[in-house]
Parts: sequence; structure tokens; C-alpha cells
Amino acid sequence: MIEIHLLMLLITVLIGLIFSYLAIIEKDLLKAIGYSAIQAIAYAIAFYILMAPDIVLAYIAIAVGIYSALLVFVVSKTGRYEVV
Amino acid sequence: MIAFIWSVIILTLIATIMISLYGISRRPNLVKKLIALTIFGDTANLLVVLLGYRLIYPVAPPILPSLSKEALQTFVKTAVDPLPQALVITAVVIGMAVNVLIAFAIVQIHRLYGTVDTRELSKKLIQVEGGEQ
Amino acid sequence: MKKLIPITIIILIIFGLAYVMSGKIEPQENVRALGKFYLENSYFGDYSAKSPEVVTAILWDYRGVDTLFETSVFFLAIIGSLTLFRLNKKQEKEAKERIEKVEELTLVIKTVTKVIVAMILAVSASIALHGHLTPGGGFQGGSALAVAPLLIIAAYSKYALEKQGLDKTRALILRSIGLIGIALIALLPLTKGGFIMQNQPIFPWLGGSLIFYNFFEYLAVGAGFTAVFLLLAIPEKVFKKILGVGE
Amino acid sequence: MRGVISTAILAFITYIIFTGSAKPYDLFTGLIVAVGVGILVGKFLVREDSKALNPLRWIWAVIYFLKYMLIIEVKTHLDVMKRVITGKYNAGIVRVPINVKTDYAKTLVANSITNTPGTVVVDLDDKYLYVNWIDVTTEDPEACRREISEEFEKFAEKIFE
Repeated sequence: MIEIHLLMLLITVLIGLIFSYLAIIEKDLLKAIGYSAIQAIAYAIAFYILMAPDIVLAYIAIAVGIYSALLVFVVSKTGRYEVV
Repeated sequence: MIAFIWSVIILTLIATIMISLYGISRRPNLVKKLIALTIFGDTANLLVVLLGYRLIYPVAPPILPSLSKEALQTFVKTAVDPLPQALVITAVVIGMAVNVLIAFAIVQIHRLYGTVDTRELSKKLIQVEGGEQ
Repeated sequence: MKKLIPITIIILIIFGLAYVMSGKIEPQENVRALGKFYLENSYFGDYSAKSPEVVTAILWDYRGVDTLFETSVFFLAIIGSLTLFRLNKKQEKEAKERIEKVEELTLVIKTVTKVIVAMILAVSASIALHGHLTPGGGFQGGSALAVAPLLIIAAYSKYALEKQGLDKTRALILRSIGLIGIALIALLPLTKGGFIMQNQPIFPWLGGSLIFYNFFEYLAVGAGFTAVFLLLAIPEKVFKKILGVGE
Repeated sequence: MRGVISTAILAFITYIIFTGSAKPYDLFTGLIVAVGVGILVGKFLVREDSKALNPLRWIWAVIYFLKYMLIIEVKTHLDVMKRVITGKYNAGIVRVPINVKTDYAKTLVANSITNTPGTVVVDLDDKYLYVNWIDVTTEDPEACRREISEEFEKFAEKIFE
């Protein structure tokens, strides 16, 4: 039975890996924020599977809501595209 | 099987940390550095919570289900380690406040120098210093 | 698609390494001794914190001073952000006047936002006030509370919020009330022979001081984030004018 | 003190449902929180107390909810499924006049239209809704109103006006 928990955890962690990679190589910063939000959702599910409901409650509000809003504000004040 | 999946999970998290370190050090844009920095922090938090997990079934969150001595016995046998969770909760909120501070600094840099690209920024800083001498 | 090639290689390397590693690691099945101590003592036992929620017990009792200083780090980080965007009285008044018509969202979003904000306030209060029994607490409730002003800023504007009286100064006052409350609740048991920064039964009919810690932390975190977002929502033109740079 | 009671009821119900238990402690704190929320945001949510507390409107709201979920949604779902299978569609944006006045009624009509498959409200102003419709049979605004939003408006009027 614990294998099922671990497999679900593995999937969320892999989603986190893929989307953080996409967020870091993306040149359009708004898209990068979107990818980073998806990574945050995956990690929230991972925290839930790891039996940490306290952290889920704080993490969902902060990483998906407040943090994305903060970054959108910052991007709107600075510039949308990253020049590499 | 369990050991294999467990090591895949830990290695994936370490790989995420590596990728975010690449983002922090090699990407020129300060906002991108901030995004990479939060990914780094989140992954570190997840790794800390992961170290408090128990590979048994059933496993329970660290909240006493009912206030009796019998429940306590099974609770101690099944519950995960509460200490990493308590540390991570404050880390999440405080990390957010520190990120707000960094974000404000980035906006202020953009106002003063007109760019958030580290390469141009270093050029402009050299110009400013040269002007003063 | 070309972007996905490196990540595929990374994942393949991970699986390969894991295959090599998996024979050598022991799956961890027991809690560490310290964790076991907290689990056993949080409600029953000699060193009880009288809370069935072990995480809250650690936060506000076993490691209470730690949390107090974490809260002060939070306080200082917010103070630092406010200092970066510092304005004097005249400039602050200037920032409160709208310089141009702000584009607001459609009627549907505005109406739904009103109802949602009322519900978020209730839900976040529930998270904070039940922190000593169920998952939740001051930090979690406070971060949920901060979403409400954020939604109002997004759907209406920052000016709508300020017109109804919630400006930066008020938010800072609320946050200070929260911090002073935490300090008072921590110090109050000393007068009655209790200990500092622990769950002391000074209010026996509500189950100790945990609920007050949670409530004041809720106010401090929610109001701190609100103040930050009120500053961040000031249009860039106003700041450029004040600093005298650009354009 | 406009709107305090009705907003407090909304907040109290949300609080109890989210908490998931009704012990004296929950009821007591819930009451305090509900009154606080009512005083804070009540005046923005409610324009007339007598309207918000009228039980007849609540009954209409329940009837509308049941009818919407059980009959109207099912009917339009079947219709759209048929269109997906046969591939017959004629999509376009039409202008639909809206007759209800209050904000809540307009929101209800717009959300009802968007929630049924096949129609999506793209934009709205004081008099018209702009609806993206899967099967444009007519472009005459009044005829469109009869096809798309008449039933919703009837109920919205009963609930919110």
C-alpha cells in the first residue's frame, strides 16, 4: 500500500522537476511565473501526501496566490522579457 | 521496490535543487533569479519534510485523533515526525516575507538604473563609480 | 520540443543512479527520538503542552521563543520592504490620488469578488482559531487572510481599498497590534508564576493561550502582507515622479 | 448597519461548513467572526436588508438551483454532445439585451449563461451581453434573448429584484 503513496509522490515530484526546469529556461517571464505556479501546486500535493496538512494550508495560499501576484506586480513594473 | 522509488524521489529533489542553482547563478535577469531562488527554497523545504516521513502503512499526520490513552499508542506508532513540519511552516512564511523584500529591491533597482539585467547593471555601476572619482 | 531534451536526459540519469543506489539505503521506518518525545508528550505525559495538534504545540510551546524570533524576522523583512519604498507625508497623499482612470474588471468579477472576500475572511478566521485542534494556525490563517485584499486590489483597485479606510498606516497599526498581543500573551503568565512563551492555562475556559497566539499571529501576518501589497500597487509613474528619474 | 445580519449569516454558514463540527466552541467563535465580517464588509455586499432576508427569495433561489442543475444543464449538455458527434455547428458572437438592473441579477444571468455549455458571455455593458453562441440561428437581439437568457432573467428577477 505504501508503494501507491510513494508512486503518487514520485509523480508530483517529477512534475515539480519538469516545471521548474521549464520555468528557469523560459524567456517570457509571465510564462515562467505560470510554470512556477504549477510547480507550487505539485509541491502542495506532495506536502499533502507527506502527511503535512499544516504546511499545505500555508503553502497553497502563499506559493500559488500571494507569490504569483507579487511576481506579476514586479514583472509589470520592470519588463516582461529576459534577454539572454 | 520501495527503496528504489524512495531514492528516485530524493534524487529528483536534488536535481531540482541543482537546476534552481543553475537559475540563480547563470540567468542574467534578476526576476528570473528570484523565481529560481523560491524554487530552491521550496525544494529544500520539501526535502526537509521528506526526511520526517515514515515508510510504513498506515501513516498518519501528527494530530492526535482522539483524546484517549489507547489512541496515543497507535498514534505514536503511525504518526510522522512533527518537528520538520513545525520548522518548515515558519520557513515558508518568513521566506515569503524575505522574498517580498528582494522583490522590492529589484523594483527599486529598476527605478534607479532602468534595467534588471545583471550585465548592464554592472556596466552602469562602474559608470557611476567612475563618475564620482 | 527541443527544450525537453536536457530534462529527459536528467530524468534518465536519475533513474539510473537510483537503480544503483537502491540496494544501499535503508527505508526509514521509525521516528527520531526527539520527534517521538513530542508525539508522546504533546497532550499526555509529564511535559505536556495540552494540545492534540503536535505541530502547533511545537510552534508555540516547545519552541516558542524560536517562533517569537521568527516572527520578528518577518516584522523586520516587512519593515525593510517598506523602507525601500519610503514616502513622506506629502508624497503619500499624492500616491493616494488616482492620477488617471484605472481600468477595472467587469461587473461579474467585481460582484463575485465581494462575496468571495466575505467567505475568505470567515474561512481564514476558522483556520486560525482552530489551530490548536485541527491543521491550521496563525501563519496559515494569516496567509489565507492576505489573499482577500489582494483580490480586491486585482478586481477593483488599490484606491477602492484606501477609500474604505484600509490604507498602509492602518495595516501597519493592525500588524503592530498583533505583535504586541503576542508579546503580552507571552509575558502575562509570568505575573501568575507561569513560564514565558509557553501554552499556559491563563484562560482556562478556552484551552490555554495557544488560541491567542494563533489569533495575534493571524493579524500580524495578514496585515503585514496587506501593507506590502498596498505599496506595490502604487503605479510606477508616481514613484518615477517622486524619485525624479526616467521619462 | 446595513447588511450586517445577512452577511453575518453567510459568514457563519461558511465558517461552520469549513470547520466541519458544531461544538459550543465552534459556534461561539463562529458567531464572533460572523458579526465581525458583517460589520467589516456588510455594507458593500447588501443594498437592502429587507430584500436579502426575505425567505421567499431564498426559496426561489433553491428552486432555481435545482432546476438549473437538474434540467437546464442536462438539456444543454445533451445538445452540445449531439453537436460534437454530428459536427454541425454555426458559432458566432451575438448581442443579447439584458433587462435586469441590479449587480447580483446581472452576475447571475451572466454566470448561468457561461456555465451552460454552448454559450459563453464574452463581455457585458449596461444594456447588452455579448454571447459567443455555438448555434447562431438568429441575429435579432430580442429573438436571441428569447433563446438564450429569458428563463435565467425570469428567475434572477424573482431572486434579486
